[in-house]
Parts: sequence; structure tokens; C-alpha cells
Amino acid sequence: MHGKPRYSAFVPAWLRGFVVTWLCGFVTAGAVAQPPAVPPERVALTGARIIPVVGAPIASGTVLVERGKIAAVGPEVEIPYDARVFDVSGKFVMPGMIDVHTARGLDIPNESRPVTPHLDVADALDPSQLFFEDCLRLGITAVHVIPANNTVIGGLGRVVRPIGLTVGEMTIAEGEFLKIAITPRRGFDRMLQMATLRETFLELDDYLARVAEKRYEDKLKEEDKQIDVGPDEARKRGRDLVRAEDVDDQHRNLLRLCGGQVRVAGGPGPKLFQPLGAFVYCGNAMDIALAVRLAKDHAFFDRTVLVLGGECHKAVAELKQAARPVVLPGDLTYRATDPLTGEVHETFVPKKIFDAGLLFALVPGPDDSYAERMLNYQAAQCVRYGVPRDEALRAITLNPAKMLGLDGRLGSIEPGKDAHLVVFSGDPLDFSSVVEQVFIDGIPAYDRAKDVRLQRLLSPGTSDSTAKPE
Amino acid sequence: MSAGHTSSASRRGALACAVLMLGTFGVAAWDVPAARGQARSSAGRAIQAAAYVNEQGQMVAGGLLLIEGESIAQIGGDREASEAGDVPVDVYPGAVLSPGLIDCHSALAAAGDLSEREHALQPHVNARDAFDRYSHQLRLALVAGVTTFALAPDDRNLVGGRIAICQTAGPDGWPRVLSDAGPLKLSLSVDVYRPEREPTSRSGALGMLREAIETARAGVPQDDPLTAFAAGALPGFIAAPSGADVLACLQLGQEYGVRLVPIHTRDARRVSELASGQIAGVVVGPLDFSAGQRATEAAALFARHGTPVAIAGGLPAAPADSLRIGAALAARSGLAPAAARRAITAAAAELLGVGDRIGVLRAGYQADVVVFSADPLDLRARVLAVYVAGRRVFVADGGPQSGDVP
Amino acid sequence: MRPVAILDATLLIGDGRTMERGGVLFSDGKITGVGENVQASFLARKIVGQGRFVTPGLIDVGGSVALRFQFGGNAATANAADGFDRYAEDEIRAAWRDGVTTVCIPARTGSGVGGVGAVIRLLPRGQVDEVVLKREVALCAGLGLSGWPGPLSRARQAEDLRRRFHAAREYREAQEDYADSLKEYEEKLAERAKQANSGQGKPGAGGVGPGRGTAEQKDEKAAGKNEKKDELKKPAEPAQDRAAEMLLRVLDGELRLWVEAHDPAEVAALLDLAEELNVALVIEGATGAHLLADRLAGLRVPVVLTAAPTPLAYGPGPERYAVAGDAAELRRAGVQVFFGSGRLTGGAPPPAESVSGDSAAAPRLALRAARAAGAGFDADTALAAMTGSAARLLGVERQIGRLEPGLQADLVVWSGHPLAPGACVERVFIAGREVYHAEGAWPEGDE
Amino acid sequence: MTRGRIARSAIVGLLAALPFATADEHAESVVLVIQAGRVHTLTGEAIDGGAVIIRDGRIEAVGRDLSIPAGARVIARPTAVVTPGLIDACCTVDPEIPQQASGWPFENWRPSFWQWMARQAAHDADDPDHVCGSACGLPHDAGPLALAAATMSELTWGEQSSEVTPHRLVIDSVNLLSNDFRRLLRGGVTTVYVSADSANVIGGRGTILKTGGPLRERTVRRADAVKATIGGDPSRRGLPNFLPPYYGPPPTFLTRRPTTRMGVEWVFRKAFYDTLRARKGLKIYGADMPPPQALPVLQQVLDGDVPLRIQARMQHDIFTALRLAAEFNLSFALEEATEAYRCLPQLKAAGVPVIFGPLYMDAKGFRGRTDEVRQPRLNTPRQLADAGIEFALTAQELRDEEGLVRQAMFAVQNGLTPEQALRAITATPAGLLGLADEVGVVSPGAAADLVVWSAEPLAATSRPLLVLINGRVVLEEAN
Repeated sequence: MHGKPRYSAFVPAWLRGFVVTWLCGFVTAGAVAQPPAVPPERVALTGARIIPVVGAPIASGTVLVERGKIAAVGPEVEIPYDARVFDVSGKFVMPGMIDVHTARGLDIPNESRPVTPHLDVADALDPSQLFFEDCLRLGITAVHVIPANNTVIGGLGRVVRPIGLTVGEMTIAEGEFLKIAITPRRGFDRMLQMATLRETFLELDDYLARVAEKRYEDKLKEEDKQIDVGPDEARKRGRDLVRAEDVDDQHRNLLRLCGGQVRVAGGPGPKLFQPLGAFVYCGNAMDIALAVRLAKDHAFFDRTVLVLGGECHKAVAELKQAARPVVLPGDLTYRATDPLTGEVHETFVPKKIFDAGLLFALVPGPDDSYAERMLNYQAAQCVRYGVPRDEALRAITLNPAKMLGLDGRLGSIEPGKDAHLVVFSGDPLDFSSVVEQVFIDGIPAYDRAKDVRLQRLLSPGTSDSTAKPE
Repeated sequence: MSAGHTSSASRRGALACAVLMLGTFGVAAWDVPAARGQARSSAGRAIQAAAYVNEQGQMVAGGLLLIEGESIAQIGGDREASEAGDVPVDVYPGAVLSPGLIDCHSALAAAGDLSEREHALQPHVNARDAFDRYSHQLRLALVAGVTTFALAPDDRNLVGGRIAICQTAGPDGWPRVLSDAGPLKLSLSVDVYRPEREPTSRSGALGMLREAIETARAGVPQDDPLTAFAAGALPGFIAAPSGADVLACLQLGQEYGVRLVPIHTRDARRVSELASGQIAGVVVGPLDFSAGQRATEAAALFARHGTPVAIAGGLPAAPADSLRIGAALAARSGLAPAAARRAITAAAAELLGVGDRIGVLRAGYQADVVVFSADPLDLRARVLAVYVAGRRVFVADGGPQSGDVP
Repeated sequence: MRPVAILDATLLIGDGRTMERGGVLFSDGKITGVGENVQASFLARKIVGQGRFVTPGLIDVGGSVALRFQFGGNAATANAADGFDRYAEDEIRAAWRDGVTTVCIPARTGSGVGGVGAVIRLLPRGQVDEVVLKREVALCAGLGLSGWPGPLSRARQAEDLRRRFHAAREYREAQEDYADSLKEYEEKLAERAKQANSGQGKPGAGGVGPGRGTAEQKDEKAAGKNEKKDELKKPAEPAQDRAAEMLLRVLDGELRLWVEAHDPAEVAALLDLAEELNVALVIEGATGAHLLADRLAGLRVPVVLTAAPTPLAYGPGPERYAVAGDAAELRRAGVQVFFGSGRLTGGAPPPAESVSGDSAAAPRLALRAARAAGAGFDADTALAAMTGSAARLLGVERQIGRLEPGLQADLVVWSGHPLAPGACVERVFIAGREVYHAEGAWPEGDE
Repeated sequence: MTRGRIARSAIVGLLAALPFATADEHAESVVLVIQAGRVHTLTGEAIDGGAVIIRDGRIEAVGRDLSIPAGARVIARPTAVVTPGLIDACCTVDPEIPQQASGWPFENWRPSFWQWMARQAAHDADDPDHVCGSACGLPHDAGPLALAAATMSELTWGEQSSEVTPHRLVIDSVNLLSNDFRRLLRGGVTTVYVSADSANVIGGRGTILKTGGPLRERTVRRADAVKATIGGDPSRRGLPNFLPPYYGPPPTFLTRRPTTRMGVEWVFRKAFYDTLRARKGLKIYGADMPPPQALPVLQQVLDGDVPLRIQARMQHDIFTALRLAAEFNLSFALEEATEAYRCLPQLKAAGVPVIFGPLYMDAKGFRGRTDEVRQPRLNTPRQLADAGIEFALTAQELRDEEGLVRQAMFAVQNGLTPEQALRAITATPAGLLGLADEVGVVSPGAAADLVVWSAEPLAATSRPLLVLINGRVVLEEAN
């Protein structure tokens, strides 16, 4: 498929090989036992209390996995003789959770230049990061890693599973989304941010016009003809001649964002690329309108996911009107201080978004620590403040899958889907339940009993009874 | 020798009790030979206007004010100018007479810094010594109607020293120190904390203050500002911008019976009710046009719960008319007009401890009068003339219709 | 929407006129009638305005209400409307409380060109299109306002501004040169095409004929190329510079140049610049501008008075030039004077909101005007400067600014004369909707 | 054990408390009855379908079949669960950040360099956009200026003029108007002990506060335990004093701190040593003398009249604390105690109660930047319980969704039973604060500090519906 961005764009192949080998050294030294690369033919989880997310829960049933895909699910499933059976009686099985927007897993979350659509997180993903290990521990089986909010146009994200020794092995789907920030990074100017965005797209038009002109001239040259028209006409005539390889790295992703179709001098040219979507960060309520306007102007509105800041719930009417999927802030409660009374008014954001009927996804809490990153706890909070249980569970599984366009593969326990399964010791929305096992594409990827790091954290004290304070 | 001693013998007698109470007046330096030559006789004079601001701060129709020497002899009602007798009369048709405006916390005419920062406790410092009577700022304040201001040590010391009450003009025409025995200045603001000296924190600041009070109480009673303050005899103006600072003032008052007046207070929302009856008063401001609603409504909230409120002007960095701007802002945020007028005159004088001499137009009080073209709260009103201690020290173009102009 | 009638009030029309005991009618967001005996239909909601004053909504010429401002970038293409936070309800309400319904937000900056200012209507949660009354008012710049955190020479700033305009002119010349040469080029192309058409078989015309020898062809090609290069060279298009184009719009008189400066020396430098470039200038801030009143009047430069910003460095700040009488003095000299609230929250120093917790600073426009009136400025002119004249300055006089049938029903009901001491805003209507109602306002008519 | 002493000082403290104590016009002579699905009394078994009767701010009766007094206001929440108000025995409350008094008019309007630096640091620390560790807050190698600045104004609020400041009161630095109290209330926390921060070797005296109710009734005890810190914090928060003179700001208090653990320990020992000398009437001398005002307080600590808390995170610091305490015959409670699991027998033997927390796998904030949190264990609470050591859980600066309840949930996830966890945030901290049977339990005679939860308090899906302090409803969920 031409035009697909390659994460290797800037790294020569030999060096890539070197880097990967080098990384492997770290990974094998990691605490979690690395899974075998090839999944078992058939895996069966029996006696489970299944939360399929789509459809009614099953009090006791079996999930049968064949070659990494879910083959059957139900109370009565015939288990083939060669299946590797995991007895998970009394435990809860739910689809793997999806972290739909994170910059964790990257070394530095943002490039320091404002406009970097040509970047791809694949070049920075470090499979040996503890973050991915923690994902397994937390039952997160798919992570959409994408640049953070501090660049105007960030770069391409990628959906990865938290296992694998190389980025290629981790990849679930190549990047389909660019990161755009409407809210400037702190200390930067908001008006300038919008001006930069507008000018970036204007510059793309200029660039394509020049490419078209060049193509027309080249064509004439090839045919050994003389140039016969002025630049404007040449651009029109060259419009249809633009080929994918003419578009440079800097502009390719921008063009894909705008639909992948060349538009020069007011007319459509050939469609060169598959379109890209955008994760658009709106830190404040006022940004929603700007984001919608920008996305509509440049024809990526239908592929836009809005990443919301805490205050955005104020613009719920606009969000409802836009009817685009939204990623909620990690801090689910928004607190505003009344400037007059000094009192704090609190709003529980997911409830408001749910009431507006929007498709929403939850992301882990705002903090870096392990305890803050439990997606199931985020869902439990939603239930605490009145979001129905099913909807809360969807917000960490199926909804993010839908946003990423992967709902055919991820997000629920249904036959035919990728076998991303999490076994909880109890109800996932109960904080005291823990992740016991994780299956990714049928691979038993995590087992709490074999989690070296966790076991160490839970080990009895090494206090030496002979040591004395004095 | 002080400026006060140049007045008549009877005046001296009338002031005797004030002198006793307030300690010594200015020093010899205030006696300026050049000015003495211009000293007027004690012959009376009269000012006539359409209305005046009475002791309650209300505007009352009819304003004939008789001055005798440095004092007001009579003020009142519907009298005719002819009743003034055989004295020159300054007539200001349609004008309003107001007591001279009083800025109860300012740095006007300060020669250099207003804080000694070697140590956070500087009770013996007196702002009188920083008063530069030749400062050009004084005239700017005077023509805006400010006749009296409290020259206060700034907010950078926990105990900054003694506030001096100064006037932008005196009976001899020169600015003077009216009293160098004003309240003690204290501060809880962030400016107190410095890396090279104690305290660096609030617990340190309040702890030091407690220790200072306790030490002063434990010692032999002496003529010492801190001893007087600790004994509850001398009020303290304490920079307390936040609500929590006001709470700390209430706490200290409760613990030791000290009389604290929170100043620069910008937040009254949750403390104005608690402060009711607990403090002698509160000083709000300075307020400028960019002050938020929370700051401008503080005066009204304190006043609603019965705490006397004064408004500070913040001269000289603020514009000369900042006192009136502050009062107008407070009035628009709910302070009653009468209270707003008092906040820049009588209430300020009372909090400064000179409420028995200046601040209101009453017989026997010093004749500090500002003639406004309309209500002093109305920012459209202009200052037509200013009298200090009976002497006209400023008159605007198109001033009085009769009488003499110096 | 039910029509509304405010009856028996004193109307301050907005152009300096006063109408005692008049009435205002409005419906569907527009004023339908103003006069001493307007007839309200029986359907209308009637508000008795006895003793009250009605003004058009005040216009804060040069404010920063709900502007999410950081250090401005040096970007002429930025637009202040992008920085207006429609959801900053606290700030907007604070403005209503002061009778302000419209704000002109300049795209301010520390120094250099900050962007294009916009006129914003303080509609509650309005759509972007309704809120932005005029998107491009003036190209805004700042002079002498940076210096923190890193000091910049103030002397350089005026010169930089001047150079930018000169660079813009050069850019235009380059563009025009390009256009000329492009035209020439295209004409030649057309001519050649004609020649090629007419002399189809002419040898050496560079046409491609089939069946030529390869060597010959190569030679000919090379020759033809050389020939082509000699005779027909495509002119090089200069890189597009949108910032320069914006500056050119100022030079062409399409946009005003709106500069914030707080120092007479800088005002003087600006006047020199305006004279040199022949641009329409507005000076905002203008602390100390009264010292140059005659020059300002001569050049017909309007002045928007805002408070001097918090000084950016130790030492005497621009406030040393601030006098209460500046408005009056400027007016006497014939300068058009307007009032703005300036940078309410202050742009430059690190945000203090965590310290004071008081972000609801209000414009206080009426009091600012009252103060100017106290120093000799005509009160009626002051009122007009906040309403009708301001609208004219901003080019929105066909929509707002006066109590006149056909205009937007943005109006304010005051408990007294807006400049009087105790006057409070009792009601605010924007586009005919009552957006603010003070607690404890008087009882209504036949509601 | 310290219990008796603490209780004694509690009485003294209670008498000296109440900063705004005036006539008790606020006492309501109202009878309130709360009926709920379950009541965790903490004195015995949970009562299903029970009721609590409250009179005059105190609990009058609790049980299943109580007769409801006539005229009582009845709050019936048949599915709800009642617990005592939670107690955080080592809470950090927003310190009162002093304000610039006069704002613009005076020349000192400008935020000081220190404030500016600290604000930058604080902003960096909580910038949500920076998601990688290296960009967060002050890095380990941040310039000494930045560290000192952080120390000066915002990141610490303890008095910095001396290393030994037991005569300073934490309550003076607490902003009673802070919204933090409301956030605590929303987490069901009704009583907090605010400890001095760890910037001094011997810091100020902590305070016990209620989180709601009228301001004048908030203070339970103004001056409580003295806090000491063993470990790297006091030296980390200072400015290393070996800098060449041109490198740092002018000499400040910050440059004369101990720079090593040896120094910290020396300052601690010297303070008590000098106190003992002073008691004997001997002259005290030498470097690092405690300020004279500190001596009487330290004397009281030695006498056991003022309780002592020691914060120590690492094993060897805990051992040092035990050693120092033994040296001066001090009893104390251990704060934070990250590596308590490595000193269980010693703690048990010394009878030292532990106020443990917060529980973390990766520490963050200031704590994360120290080198003392490399070896946390998630199941330390469980191990403390198994070892029979008296312990309370604390969330310290964490609030809201991450607050005290979350700490308890986290402890349950890692092995503690729900009953033990609930006890560790109610009855046990109450006992450690000398407020046993006053708060932390639902039993007759106790203050009516209650939380009515929508479900079992340690379920992730439950929330407080109603919070009462002294029988007064201070937080009620709007329906």
C-alpha cells in the first residue's frame, strides 16, 4: 500500500535492526515473562463469569479462542480436545481495556517544533518501557500512543498491544490519527496557535499547487514540449498528474488528514492516500467551536475525535451538536472556583457527557502512578456518580475501539474478534479485584502469579530480625 | 516648638488634653521661618456653600462654616452669609463642603524606604522621621482634597513601626506632622518573608508576634509602642489582605486583647460576620479601577456587619484622587453613600486615633475643609478649594465669588 | 420573542443627546421604537423606568474581558476573536454588572505586531458568529510593553515596527514585479503558441516531430533548451508572506493600526511613523498622550485611554505621566477620546490568580468616564465615547451604540445617571434578551 | 505507651482550643435520627438495619430496635451504610499562602524572585500536559536556586529560620478558609491531624481540626505533637552550603542546614541534649543550638506531655529514629514509614504506632524526587496488621478520588481485610490522636461525626451521601 507512513522513514534498515536487537536485550531482562510469539492453536477459558460488553453477561460460561481470535462464547461451548484450558471458575472475564489516548511509552511526549505532522510515534516507542508492563498488570491490552498536547500538529499515533519485542510486533494498527492541539501549551499564545494552524493548511495548498505545476512542466519536458501556459493554468492541468511519491514527508500526512485527495486551484485531483483522522485536543470549552470549524474547513471532521480538557463540559451543547466521539479528561471531576465567593463548584464530567448521548471513552487518571492508571476504577467512578454500569464498561472497551476504527477487532467478547481478554479476580468495578490473567490475541500474556515485580512488591518484608536499632 | 505652638493661647489650652494624650508633637524642624512671616491673624473667616457633609456622612443642605483661628467655630444649617458677622466670606455657589480627605495608609512624601529590614520587629521606628515636607507629591495630594494622610511604615516588617499622621499643609502653609503617635504598623503580608531573617513562614510570623507581645507584657510597663500595643492601649494597623489573615487578627485579638485593625483587606466573604464586634475597624484598599468585585465589595460586607470601614488611597503610587475612586468603587459595590464618605474622612480619623480633632465638620475641630463642586463621592465633582487648619491653601480657577484669595 | 417596552425612563441616546421621560421598544432583538410617547402593544412586557436611565450597552474600547491572553506572538495573522473565551461566564458577568455589552479586544502583545483585533458582543453562550460582531477591526501592536522576563531595548521597538512596514512595501513591490513579469511571460507564451500554430512545419521551432535521428534530436533538444532559457524564463514567484499582506492592508487604509503605548516618547514615535507611512492610527493606553495633544489632533489620531499596566520593571513606570485631566486636555485640543479597561488581568507578570483568587475584575467604564468628567471632560461626550462614537470608531455603528430603531437591542437600565456615584446596573439586555438582572431591582410594571 | 500522655494533653488541649469560643449560641438542641441499611460502629459488629440517635451533637444511642424520640428529625436511607467520619492522622492541608498586601500601589508590588521561581516550579510539577517524568517538576539536578526558591515560599510552609522550631504552630499556617476542607469532606474525612512538613529536623506542632461546621468550632486541638524528620528531606530542602559565593543568592537560612543524614541526626540529638543540659541548669553552647523558645517545648516532649512524631521512610532512618528515641527515652509515633515492612519486629518491640501512607508503587511529587522511595511494598498495611502493630492509614496530600478512602481500598486490594482497613482510617487514628471514644466510632457519647455512604464505603462505586460533624449536616448530596 503506497503512502502508508513507515515508521522507518528516517532510520536506515541496518540501524533499525541494530536498535531492535539492542532493545531485545533489555526486554528479556524485564520482569514480566515474555509470551511466546506464536499463540497456542486453541485456548479455552472455562467457568468464567463473562462480561462480553455487547450482550448480556453470562454467569458461567466459556470463551473459546482459536488462532488468536474468539471462536465461541457462551454458557455451553464445546471445548475441542486440543484446546489449552484455563479454568477460571468464579472469576470475571472481560474484554481487554483500551487506553485510547496516551503519550506514555514515548521518551519525550512532544517535539519542540510546533508543526510536525511527519513524525510517527513508532519511531519513539520503546517496547521495554515499564509502562507497557504496567498496562498488562492493569488489564489494558491496547494502547493508542500519540504525541501529547504540546505541539500544534503533533504527529501520527499508533495502536499497540503491550507485548512484543519490536514495534512491529506490538502494532495492532498503524497510525490512523494525527494529533492536533487547539489549546496552546502553557505560556504560548492562543491566537498564535490558531494562526499557525490556518497557515499550515494554506501552506499545504500552496505546496500542492507548486507540485502540480512542476508535474505539468515535467510532463511537457518528458514529451519534449515547450511550456505553453502560465503557472495558474499549468497548475490546473497538472492537478491530475500529481502522484503519491511527489508529496514529501512534511505534507503527506497533512494531505491525508484533509482526505488524501489533491485539491489545486479549486478543483479536485486524484485521491492519492487513505485519509487520516485526528485526535484534536481541546483544553477549554471555547476550543470546541474552533476545533469543529477547523475540522470542517479541512474536511477531516468525520474522522475527528475530540480530546477534552476538564472545562469542556461547559460546551456540552456544542459537543452534542458536533456529535463526534470524545475522550474525557483523566480527572473526571471538574472543579471551578467562583471568583466572588471563592467556593468550588464540582461537576462530574462523564455523567454530563453521558446525558448528552455522546460516544465517550475514559482514559486513566491524571497521575503517573500505578494506582491512578486503573481504567476500571475510572469506570467505577462513573457508576458511582450515576452512569449506568454497561455504559461505563463500554467507555473503557468498545467505545475506544470504535473511535480507533477497530471495533471490528477489539472492545468486546464476540466471536471473530481478537482474543483480548482480561481475567479479574472479582467484579472489575470493585476496587479490590485484581487482574489475574491477560490474554492478548490468545497469547497468555500475563499471569499475576508470575509477575515478578508485583510479587516483589507484595512479598513479605525482608526485615532481618537480628538487625537491631542499637 | 511645634507648628501647633504658633497658634493662639486659647487654642493651646483647648489642645492641652490632646497633647497629653498624644504625646509630643512635631519637632523644631517644622518651624520654618519663611512660613512664619505669612502666618495669619486669628481673625475668623466664613465659607458658604450649598451643602455640607455632616458627621454621619450625609449631605445636608446649607453650608455656612465659620472658622476661628485653626478651628471650626460653627457649622450649619440654613444661615445666611450675613450671619457670619464681620468676617470675610468665601462663597461657593452650589458647592459641597466636606471634611478634608484622610488617607489612612500611605507612603506620601516618604524620604526613601519605609522599612528597616535588619530585623522583622521594628517597633521603635517612627515614620515621622521619614517625612519629607518638601516633597512635590504633597501638593498633588492637596489639590485632590487630601488634607491628612497616615505616613505608615510599609508591609515588609512584621512590626514596622509607628505611623505618623501628617498633613499636606499646615497653619503656616507648610506641610506638617499632626501627630507622630499614630497606631503601630504590623504586617502579615508575603513581603514580610525574607530569606535572610526570621520569619520565613506564617507560623513563624504569628509565633514571633505572640512572643513579642508576651515579652512586652512580661516586662516592666514602659513607654514603648509594643508595650502599649500589647496592653491593648495602642491600636495596630496590620496588613491582612486575605480572609485568613483577618481570621489571624481576630485570633490574636481574642488571645491577647490587642486592638488590631486589618488593613489592605481584599476578601471579606467568609470573615466579615466573624469580625463583627471583634475589631475596631478595617481598612480596605487601595482600590483602583482594575480591582475585582471581591475587593470592592469588602467594604460593604464589613460595614453590613457593623464594622467601621475606612478606605486607603495608596498614595503616592496611585493617582491623587485614588481615595475618591476607592470610595466610589465601594459605593457601587454596595457601601452606603454616607458610609463611603465617612470611610475617607471620619472613619479614617477615628481609626488613626485623631477622630477628636479632624475628620468631621464640627465646632471645635480643626478646620480642614474641602470644597467640592458636587458630592465628593461623585467622580464628576471637582475640588474647588482646600482649607487646612483654617487657612485656604488651594483654590481652583473660578473659585469663590468673594473673599480674599491669598 | 415577546416585545419589551421600557417606559418613562431617561434615555441617553448614545450620541450625546438625552431624552427625559422617554420609552424604548424592542422585539426580536432589535429596537423598534424610541421616543417620548412610544406606544407599547398590549402584548409587550412593560418595564416602568421611573427615575431610571437607559443607555445603549457600553462598549469597552480596548478591553480584555474573557480574553485568554498569553504573551502575544509576533504574528500579524493572529486574530483576537480566537482568544475570546465564550465560556468565561464569571468575567462576562462582571462586565455586564458594569453595563458593558460589547468589547473591542485588541490582539495585544508585548512588543511588535500582535494580530488583528476583534469586536466581541458579550452574549451568553452565543454561537461564534453571533459573538464576533466584527472580526477585523485593526492591526494591533504594542510598544514598550515587553521587558519582562527578558528586557528588550525600547528604542528598537518603534524602529522594528517601522521596518516591518517597509519590508511589507518591498514585498508588495516584489509581488507587483512578479505580476508584471508573469504577464509578460504569459503573453510571450501565447505569442509562441500562436507562432507554433501558424508555422507548423517550420524547422527549428522546437516542435517535436516524429522520426528524427536520435543524435540530431539530442542536439536540437539541447539547443532548444538553451534557446528556451534565453528567451522564456518563468519568473520566480516570491514566497508568500501573509503577515506582510496584513500589514499592507494597513498601508492601504483597509485596516487601522492600533498600537498600545504608555509613554509620551513612544506616542511621539508612533505619530512620526503614522505620518511617514500615512496610516490610520489609534493609540491605546496613551498614558501621557495629553502632552502631545495638538499633534494627535492634527493627525486626527483617536486615543483610547486605558490604565497604565503594572510596570514591568523597577523604577519609574509610565504611571508617572498619568493625570486625571488627560482626557479633558486631549478633548480640548480636538482629539477623539475613548475609554477602555485595558489589560484587566495583566498580561505580563506570572499569573496571580492563585494568589488573589479574584479573576472577576470589572471594566468600570462608567467610573473611568466619570473621573474624566471630574477633570473637565464633557459628560455627554464621555457617554457618547462609550456608546455611539465608540461604535463609529469600530465601524459597527449600523448595529449597536445608539438607542435608535433598527439597531440591536443591547441596552442597560441604570438606577441613576451612569456617571453618578451610586448608580447601579439593574438590567442588561443583549439582542433583546435580558441577560442580567441585579438582585433587589425595582418591581416591574404589569409583568 | 504514649496513650496516657496523649490523653492527658488532649484534655489540656481541648481547654486551650476553640479560637473563636464565645457563648455557645450555635448548639442546636435537636434530635436527629439516621436510619440506614448498615452501621459500622467500629466498637463491635456492624449493625444491619440500625439507627443512630443524635442529640446535641453527640451520639445518644445506636442499635437496631431503638425507639425514635418524639419530635426527632429522621433521615431514612434504608440502603445506605453509616460509618464514623474518617480520620486522616497525617493530612496536609493547603497552607495559607500569604498574599501581597497592597497589590499595585507600592513599589513592592512585584512578586519576588523567590515566588516567581517557586511558582514556575509548582506549575511544572502539576502541568498535566507533561506526561514524562523528566519534564515534571524540579529534576534532581535542578539548580540550587530553584530548589531554594521552592523551599522558600510554596513547597514548604514550615518556618525555615531554624532547624529546630517546635515552638511554632502549624495551625498558624493552615488556611481555615481553604477549599481543601470541602474536598476532604467529600471524601468522608471529618477529622484531620495536620502535621508540620518535613523541611525541618524538628518542625512545628501539628493541629487537629474538623473539616466542616462553623469556623469557630473547627479546632479540636491547636497545638499537638511535635514533628521530627529523620532522613534526607531537611537537607534536601536546603541550599547546599558548599557553593561558591557567586553561585547562589546571598547567605540565607537555607545555606546553613545540615547537608547529610549525619547532620540531621546530630541536630536532633543536639536539641534534646541541650534541653537536658538546660534542665540541669548548664550552659548550652556550640553549633546548631536550638532557639531558646524551643527548649520549654522540647522539655515537655521529654516529659511526655507533648507527643512526638517522627517521619522516617527508609529502614535505616526508622532504625535511627528508634535509636534516638531510645537514647532520650522518648515515645513517638512513626509517620509515613515507607519501609516499615523491613522493621516489623523492631517496631513491634518498641511499641511504636505507625501512621502509614500514602501507599504507592511509584511515588510522585516531592516524595518522588527523593531517593527514599525506591523500595515500597503494596502490602505493608497487611504486614503491619499481621505483625500486630497499631497503624493508621493516611493519604497525606492526596484528595478526592485518590484520597483516604482510596488508600484504604488500595490496602484491601493488597491483602488487608475491609474491616481492618476501615479501622485504620477511623478508630485507630482516633486513638493515636488521643481522641478514642470521641471520634472514629459510632457509640453513645461520641461526637456525632458520621458519614452516610451510598454503599459499602470501600466499594469503588460508593460515595458519601451525607456527612455530619457534631450532629450538623455539613455536606449533603443534592438530589
